[in-house]
Order: sequence, then structure tokens, then C-alpha cells
Amino acid sequence: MKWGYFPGCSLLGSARELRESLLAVAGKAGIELQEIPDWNCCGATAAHNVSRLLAVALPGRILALAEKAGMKEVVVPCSACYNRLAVARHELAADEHLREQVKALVEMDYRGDVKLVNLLEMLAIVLGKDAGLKVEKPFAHQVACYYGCLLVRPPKVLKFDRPEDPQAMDELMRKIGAEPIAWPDKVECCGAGLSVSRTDLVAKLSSRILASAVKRGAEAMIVACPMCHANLDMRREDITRLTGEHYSLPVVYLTQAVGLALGLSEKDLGLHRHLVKVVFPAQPKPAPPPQPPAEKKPAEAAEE
Amino acid sequence: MSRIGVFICHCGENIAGTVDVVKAAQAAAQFPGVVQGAEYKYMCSDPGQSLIKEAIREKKLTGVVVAACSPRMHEPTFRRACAEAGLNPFLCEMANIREHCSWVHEKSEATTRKATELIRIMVEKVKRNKPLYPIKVPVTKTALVLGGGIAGIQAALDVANAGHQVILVEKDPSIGGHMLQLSETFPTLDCSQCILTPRMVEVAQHPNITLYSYSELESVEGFIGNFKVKIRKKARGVDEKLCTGCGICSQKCPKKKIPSEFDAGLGKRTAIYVPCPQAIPNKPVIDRANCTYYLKGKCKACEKFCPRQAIRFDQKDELVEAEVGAIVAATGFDILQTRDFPEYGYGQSQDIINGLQFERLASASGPTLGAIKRPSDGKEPETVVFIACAGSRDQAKGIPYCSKICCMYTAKHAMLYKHKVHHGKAYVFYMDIRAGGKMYEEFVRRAIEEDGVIYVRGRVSRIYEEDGKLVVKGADTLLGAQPVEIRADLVVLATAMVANPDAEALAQKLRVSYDPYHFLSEAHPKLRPVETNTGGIFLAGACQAPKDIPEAVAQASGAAAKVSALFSSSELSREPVIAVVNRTAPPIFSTCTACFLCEKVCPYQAIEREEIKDRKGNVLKVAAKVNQGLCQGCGTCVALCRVKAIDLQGFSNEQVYAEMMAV
Amino acid sequence: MEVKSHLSNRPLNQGLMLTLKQASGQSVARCYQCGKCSAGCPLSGEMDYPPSQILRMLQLDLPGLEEKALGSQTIWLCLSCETCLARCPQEVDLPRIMDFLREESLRRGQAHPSAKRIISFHRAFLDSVEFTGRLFEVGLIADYKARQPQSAFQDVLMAPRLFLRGKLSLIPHLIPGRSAVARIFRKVRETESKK
Amino acid sequence: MAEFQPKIVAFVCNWCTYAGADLAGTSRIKYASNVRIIRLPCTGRIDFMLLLKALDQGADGVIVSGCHPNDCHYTAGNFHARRRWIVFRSLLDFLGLDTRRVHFAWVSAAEGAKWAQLVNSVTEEVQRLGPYHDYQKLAGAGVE
Repeated sequence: MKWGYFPGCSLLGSARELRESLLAVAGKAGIELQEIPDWNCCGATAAHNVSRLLAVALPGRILALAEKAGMKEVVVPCSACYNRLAVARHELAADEHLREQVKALVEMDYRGDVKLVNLLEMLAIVLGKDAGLKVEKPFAHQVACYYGCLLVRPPKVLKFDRPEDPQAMDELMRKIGAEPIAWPDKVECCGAGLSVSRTDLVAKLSSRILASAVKRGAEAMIVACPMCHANLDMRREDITRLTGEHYSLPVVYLTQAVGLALGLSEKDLGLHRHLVKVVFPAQPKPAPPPQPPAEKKPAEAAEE
Repeated sequence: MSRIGVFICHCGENIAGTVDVVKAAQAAAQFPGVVQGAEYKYMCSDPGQSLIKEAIREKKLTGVVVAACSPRMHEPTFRRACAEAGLNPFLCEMANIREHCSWVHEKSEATTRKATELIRIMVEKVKRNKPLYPIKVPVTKTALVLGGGIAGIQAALDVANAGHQVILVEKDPSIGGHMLQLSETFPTLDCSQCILTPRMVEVAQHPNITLYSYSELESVEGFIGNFKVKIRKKARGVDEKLCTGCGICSQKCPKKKIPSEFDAGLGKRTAIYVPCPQAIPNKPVIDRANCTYYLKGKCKACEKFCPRQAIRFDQKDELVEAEVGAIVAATGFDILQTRDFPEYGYGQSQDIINGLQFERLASASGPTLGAIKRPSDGKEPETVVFIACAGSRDQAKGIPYCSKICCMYTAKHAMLYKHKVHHGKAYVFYMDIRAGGKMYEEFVRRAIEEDGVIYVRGRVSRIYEEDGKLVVKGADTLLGAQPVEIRADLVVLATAMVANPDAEALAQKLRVSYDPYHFLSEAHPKLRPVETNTGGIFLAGACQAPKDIPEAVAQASGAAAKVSALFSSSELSREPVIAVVNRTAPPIFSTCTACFLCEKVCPYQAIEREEIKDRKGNVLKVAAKVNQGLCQGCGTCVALCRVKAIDLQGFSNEQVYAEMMAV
Repeated sequence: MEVKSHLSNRPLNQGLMLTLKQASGQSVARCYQCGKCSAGCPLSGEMDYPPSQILRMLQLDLPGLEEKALGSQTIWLCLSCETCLARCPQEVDLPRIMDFLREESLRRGQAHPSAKRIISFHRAFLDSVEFTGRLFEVGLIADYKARQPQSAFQDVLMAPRLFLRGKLSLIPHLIPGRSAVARIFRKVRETESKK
Repeated sequence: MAEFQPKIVAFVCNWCTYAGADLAGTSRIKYASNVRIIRLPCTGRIDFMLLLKALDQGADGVIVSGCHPNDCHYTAGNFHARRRWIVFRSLLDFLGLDTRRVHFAWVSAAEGAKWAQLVNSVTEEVQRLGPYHDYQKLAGAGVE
């Protein structure tokens, strides 16, 4: 299987472990990810704040490039990019005038027939029956599936899963032997957009989310979005400074959890790149049947 | 040479505001065949009508065009006026220059021009109108009432007490409807069952009322005064004549854990059951979807223990046919369920309930015998949050309308809770308090001032569970939209009132129109609130729009009055808008070629075959003939007739083509 | 649309409401002030005016209130998390309105002083994209700190650890088409200055 | 208004679309004033010769509208109309008549807004298509 692929800027830097784990899992599933040639930044959190036109034009160029490269569907691992691309695609479809404007800006034709695939949708296929992959090391932990804002909102545009209390990630987790907890903060915002400029607020929001997950017995938080990961993984000092609480809850990318279950090495999945060590309580809670209990705790191999 | 009079109504400012009526009148006066073009402030008023009458007498008018509102509104008025002046009422037509012109266009030349053209069109039509005479049809003096809720009960009793026969059809095992589920009723707080059950008994015992419970309307044919209906009596599994309602069967039934519809899922019932002790009729039904015998092929405990051998497992649905002259639809409403609210947890928490469920909690006959206990653990809630407008006035949920009763019953719920749990706290989240009604506003104030219910103005954004509490995240817009967080033990959603799931199907059976929300439509929003566009079919209660009990009862009595009026004479006269087959002089007799395409397409089987014979009785020709009683005047046959031998009175080819040419 | 001429042209409210309607098709009149957005907003506690109040300021269409909205911190604290839109009973696209207000307040130079940091971050972000075609994180942070000396030492402790984990790429990715991207920026600026 | 103002004739049934147009009125929904409504008991009554005549008479566009399927006041009139419409449409096409000038629609008694929107869109479209003389020419030439 060959798919178009839009990494997005953060996967080249702060979220490179997402790239690594994604490619590793894709490789395992025999999916070839073909990068959109000459792709640019989607403008993510910044563009729409200062110029709507820009916020549509930048994703517009990416989509146009994908079309030019003859791609039918494009995998967009970063939720932020996925959201921007999907919204732009929606607005371009709805507004003829805007479409003409953007065509002129990107100096390319645009039809709008590229299908966008987010991380969850892709992994659903990877773990689907047809893929024929089997879970080698069940990820037997209680996990808090954290979707964030960008995968489910705005519902009318994304039409992905249910807007409150989504289930897609929970199902994936069950598939790999994990036990997703029921918790109310799945789609609460972590403060992504203000990550650098208002660290204080980000710490506040992120701490709420961590607290809620820990309180309900989560051993790991599973995320699909680099922004969420950055806030939840890198902002612990700020959180401690703000709340006095110290949280050791590891924040793991969906692809990493799946990768581990598929038997990939922690190195290939870039688990060592997190600031918060990926370790789990000594006695992992038994996964719900039928999955067998985990025989090996992935953390043991964690380096450094 | 025709002498047409044109009368243009200002309708105050409604028409004159955008249409230059004087100009239009002058223009109309110039149309060929028009001998008078008049305009007046209110044509429908008495002086307005006399203006027309005088003109008819003095100017010897052969036709009248009234340019005013929609004919659906005032055509009868003006036709009556003409008749009073000695002009055949069917020589009067209306040009709709209000709804179709002045109200929908800006004041402009073009609008006046349009009005003038609409008038010309009607002038051309009326020139070709022929005097027609109403058709008399017999009336079957039996009424069919659909729905045994308070509206249906009221309508049935009123018609029956007027001395006419009534057939009352209820889809559930017992009559009583939602009102029977209520605890107490606002604003008087009198017990709902105490005021309703006597009425139910009256229905059961009334000599003029035939009750079909656990039955549904299968089909309707015919027309006003002469409907033929089929009613499906669903198989009860019990011989009603033998059964005494002793209740042993339910006691013995092993299936005891089925959520009770009557208790809105909070209580349990058996597979063979009566919805509640006050049920009318007090005869059980077997719920085949849950009965062990139907599922596994054995059990029959009820049959074993029934002292009267009244159980009938092999009973089949029964189709009853009846002839009725009028139908009253009183099929009531439904409400949204808590699962319809993503932001409030998709109904996953047992302690988030809807209004009807709270009624059952508060009702002395309910699962908790009137004690307020939360469903999850049976504890008495210390803090209860009531949320008004749950789904109502919510464009995003497709319900932009106000459900009308929630403000009042929420105040009532909060009040009842405070009466039962004195130390408890009751919060009500609301957007507006709509308490229009006798003693309603006073009632709400009482809840706030005397019973200490706390009202918070704002919508709740989210509810989630934490440490066995329900965290309710709202805002108080009166505090500058500051976030407000309440940790509650029980949350009651005043969920929106919606049409029944099968409302659309019913409307199609009855051939009445319905609104986008599937509430059945009245004939006129103000002046004909209980009639539908289909003659002989009337509306009562919440099947038409959200209503509280007094309103439903009032409308039911209104509908009953309409039925009684219809039944007051043994004949009724129908508009002669029907098809006719033309006649010509011998030897042709009629241009009809006897292809009988008309016969095939007629939805009323109104086309008959007529043999035209000579004196000796030899058949000279067979031609189509229209049965005046059956024809409803849809005109489908006219459009299909290849030789144009059949035509529609009032909308004849000549008339319609003339209209079209005048455009 | 040609037929406009003989359709209704009821006088619309003037001022910001009108521009908003033209720019985004959003009518503030739709909001009936139920406060659900403010109730669900993760940051309404931090804002100088909760979201629904910002809308209210536009609804009244009175002198002074628009400026108050444009000069508020709220519009810059909005995270565009879209929770409000997802739950709004009237389907008012508040995030879109916030975008509009931010754009507008920048154009009119009325942005709240405390929003400087946020704005300079957005600017730094976009400049990075304009020059390299992609976001160069290290460059972004450096640039941002240059613009915001007071926050120069924020996060510096984190850098080495990120570097150790290979999360900091020190050379920007210059894409072949960066001139094309730059052109997009330029042309957008032109179109918007025409407004 | 310098622009071309088309003449639209609408054949509507009395129970659904006529009532719908009334509702548009009572709700004061403004729409293009180019339309002239001809009221019939049912779309089943519509003799499609009427449409040809209307165009012949100088109408630039025609609307035929009645009750939604299954909602017919006379149970089946609208179905007959729809069936004939399908045949008629291809005839129009064959006659070389631009079928975009003839619109068939369902508008219920509750759809005042839909009616207004229908009239506007048809008016717009016909405006784009321009005045309709060809058919009259044909008619003049005795081809009808």
C-alpha cells in the first residue's frame, strides 16, 4: 500500500519521535509513505490569528502539491496540521471566490479531491484484519486516551468520531491489549497555541488534564498530537512550579504504544526522546481478557 | 359581454404599504370586461362587503374579483357576500396580492405591476367562471378519536356527551397518556392521577364510546362525513371478555426485570403486564418481545395460573373496519432522551434523568413511592441541578422552537424536591423564564421566594462524573458570564418536546400537512387552529404543537365542538369543485372515447362507466361518468384525458388557459 | 448575485458587525447570550471578558464597545480550541469571530499591550515560515526571544535536554519552493492592505 | 433596474406549495417579484400543454411545484405529475428547449423559506439564460 504523507514541521524537530515511530509502524505494516514534494508549513496555530487568507493559502499549497503529485489520500500524523488542512479543504470547497483567490496565490490548480487521513484512521487500518498484523507484546496498561481539540473539532467539518467522549483511540488501545480509562478530559484543551508565549496558562491547563488522568489510575497518557505532547511532556517543571504537584505520568504517542505492541524496539520508536521517562508501575494491571497479560515491561529497556 | 367588478383591499397598511392600490384600481378598471375598479381600506369589513354587494346590484356584475389576502383566508367570506347580493358565489374569485405580493416584495413599481397582473389573471379567469351549486353528501355521525391521552379523552367525552358515537383508539395498553405519568400539575400542584383517572373511568363506562386500547390506525379512505377506517387491534394475548384483571398472571410471570415504559425506565415490569394500577382497561397484555414463551417456546406460567383461562398465546392482530364522519387526531408528543446530549455525557450517567423520569420519582405511585432517590445508588440527593431548554431553542440539535412547558414543570420539579428534601439545594439553569398563563408567573416566583430554589441564568456547557458527584459546568450571565461549577447528586434535563416518531406516517395516512418538526399543521394559525386542511379531520393537543394540559384540553373541546357542528345535520354541502364529463348533441353524446385512463388514475374510484342507450335500449356509446359523491376534484383525470372530454369545475381548461394567457 | 437588486435589502447594523458579516458571514445577532461558550471555555477564567461578553459588545453596536472588544485580552487568549462552537446551540462560529477580531485589532493597532508576547510569537512563527518555507523551531524561539527580551531566559534550561534527545535541529530546512511560499505571504499582505 | 427581468410562471398545488407561498408571506420572507402563481387543486391537474403554452406566451421560465412524495392531499396526484414530468422533460429537450427554464420542485405547506429560495434561484438562473424568444419564433413559424 502506498500513501501520500505530510509530516509537518514539528515532526522534523520537537516531535521527531512521532515521525520515527510512525515510519517504523508503517514499515511493519508494509505501508509506503510518500512525502509530498516541496511541502511547506501549514501555518498551524499562528496564521489564522493574523490572516484568514494566509491560514487557507498555506494549507492550500500543500493540498495542491499533493494533487499535482497524483496522491489520492494523504496521511497527516500531526493533529494540528490535520485540522488546518481539513478546515482549509472545507472552506475551499464551500467558497468559490476564496478558491479562485487561493489558486492565484499558490499559482497552481486546485480541485480538492485529496482525502485526508489522520493518525487514528491510519492506525485503524494498520491494526485492521486485512493488514494481518498480530499483537506480539500486549500493551497491558491502564491508559488515558487524550484526543485534544484538533481531532474532533469542529465536528461539522471533521465529522470524525463523536465530538464529546470520542472512542476511536480507546478502541485502538483495546486492540493492543491496553485498558483505556473512562475520564472526562479526553477533548479538553491543553493550551497548545500559547505553548511558548503564555507558559503559565499552558501549565495550568495541562496540569488539570494530567491530574484527572492520574486520579483515575492511568499509567500512561496516549496522545496523537505533537502540540499536546510538547505541553504535557515538556512543561512538568512549570506545572510543579504552579501547582506544587509532581506528575511522573509518561506521555506516549499512539504510534509508540502500537509500535511496542507490534514488537518494535523502543529505540526505533524514539521512546528515549521524551523528557518524562517512560516507565510503568512495577505491577502492571492485568489487561482485560481475552488479551494475555504483558510478560515484559517495555520500560526496562529504556536507555539513559 | 361580462361585467366584472374588481375590489382591491388595502388591508390597512399590509397591502397599501407596498402596493399603489389606487394605481392598481385604475389599471384594473381599464381591463376589458371590467366595469368597476374600487379600492377600500378593509374589504373584509362590513362596509367593505356592502361595497361589493351594492356594486353587484347596481352594476349588474356577472363576476367579482377581490384582490386582497390569500383565498385560503377569506374566499368563503367574499363568496358569502356575493351570494347575499344574489350573485352565484362561484362567480367570485380572489387575487392574492398580500401573501404573494405585498408581504414578500419591497415597495416598488415592480410590486404594483405584479399586483395588477395578478388581478388581470383573475379577471380573465372569472370571466369564464360558471355558476356552480354545492353538492350534498350524507354524514356518518360517528367520530374517530386517535389517542387516549388527556386531549383524546376530553374530545371523546365532549363528542359523546353531545349524543354522538365515538371510537377512541389508543396505541398503548391503557389510556391516560403522559398525564397519567405526572406526579403533580402546575400551578395548582393537584395530583395528576386524581384529576385524570375519573375521566378515564368515564370513558370506559360511556355508552357512546367504543374504546380500542392497544390498537392503531391502519388506514383511512373517503372524505369528510364519509371516512372508511381500518383499526389494527394488536394481539393482547389475553381474552378481554374473560379476563377480570385480577393480576395473578403478572405476579406469576418469571420475567420481572423489564424496564417499565410507564415508569420511564426507572421501574421494572413483567412480560405480561398492566402499565399501572389505574389502567383503563385494567386488562394485561403480553409483551411478545420479552415473553419467555415467545422467545424460548416454553413457560406459559401465566396461562397455568390464570383462574379464568383467559390467556391466548395464539391470538392474532385483528383488523376492525368502521365508518366515521370525522376524525380527531390527539396523538400527543414525545420527548428527547438524555442520550441525545453529547455534552451531558450521552446519557451514560444514571443520575442524569429527564423530566418525565423525575415525574415518576416524585409520584406517589412511582418506583420510589414519591421519595426522591437517585437511580444509581438510591441515595437522597443533597444537591439537584435542573436544566431548562435541554434541546429546546437549540438550532444545533434541530429544535429551534420553545417547548413551552419546561419553564413551568422545572419550577414545579424544583419546588417538589424542596418540599420533600428540606435541607437540599435546588439549582435551575435557565435562559428565560416563560411563565405566561393564569397563576404561572406567581408559581415561579413562589418557587424562588418561598421554596428557595436558586435560579442561574445561563446554559450548562458540560456535565461529567467525579468522585460520585456530577460536576455541572455552567455560566451565570448575570454575573458577567462568569463560569459557575456545581457538584450535584442528581441532574434533571427538561428535555425538548418533540413529535412522535410515527407522526409523519400518521399525517400521510390522514392526508394532512405537517411542519418541519413533524407536528401536524392546523388550517390557519390564528383563525382555524383545530381544523386541518383536510375537511373533517381535526387536531387536539400536543400533536399540533407543544402544549400544557389546559391548552390541550381547551383545543380538544374546540375540536369536539367542530365535530358536533359537522354532525348537527344529516347532510353536508361540499364545494362543487369536481370533474365532469362533457356532453354534446347526438349522435356523439360525448367526446369521451371510453379509453378509461381516468378510471385508472382516479384515487377515489369516482369514475363510472355509463352506457348511453337509445329509446329501444340499444347501447349507442359507453362514456365515463363521474360519481359526484366520490370525486374530490384533484383533476388528475383532466390532465390525462387525451380528448379533453373530462374537465374540472372551478379549474376548467378554459379558465386555467385564460389565466395563463393573461400572465 | 444579480437578483440582490430586487431582493430585500434591509438596513444592516453599521460598523464592526457589518464588516464581520461580510468577512465571515457570521451574524452576532444569532447569539442569544446563553453563556454556554463562556461556561465551556477553558480560559474564560483568565480572560478580561468571557467570550459571550465580547459578542455582547458587538451586538449592542454602540460607540466605545467595539474598541473595548478589539482591545481586550480575551481575543488573544482564545486558544481556538473550538469547544464553544462545538456546543453552541445557535451554531455561532465564535472561533472564526475571534480570528476576525484579532485581524481587525492588529490592523487598527488596538491590540491589548499584554498580548504583545502572543503576537510576537505568531509573527516570529510566520516570519520563519516566510523565509524558509517551513517552521524552523530553534530559529523561531531565538527570534521570539529577541522580540521578547524579558522572556529571554524562559525555557533555556530545557534546551540542552531537548538537544540531547535530538529534538532540536540546528539547521533550518530550506525548501526549494520557499520563494513561492514567500510570494504567498507578499500577495496576501497586498490583498489585505487593499481592504 | 436595467438588468433583464424574466417572467416566471408557477403552477402550484393548492394544498402544499400555494400554502407554502402563503407562509412565505405571513413570515415576510422577501423574494424576487418575477413570479406569477397559478393555483390548481393538485399538481396532478397540470396538463403539460400548459407549460408549452406558457413559454409560447412569453414566459421565460416555468416552475411546477406541489406536495412532497407521499404528502399529496389526494394521495397520488403528485406521483402522476412526476411521472409525466419525466417524459415531458425529454420531450422539451427534443424540442430543443433549454430544460433549465422549467423547474419541478416539492414545496410543502411548511416550507415558506424554501419557496422563496426556489423562486430566487430560478429567477437567477433564467436571468443568466436571458430572455426566451426562440420558442415564440418557433410558435410563430407554426411549429408547436
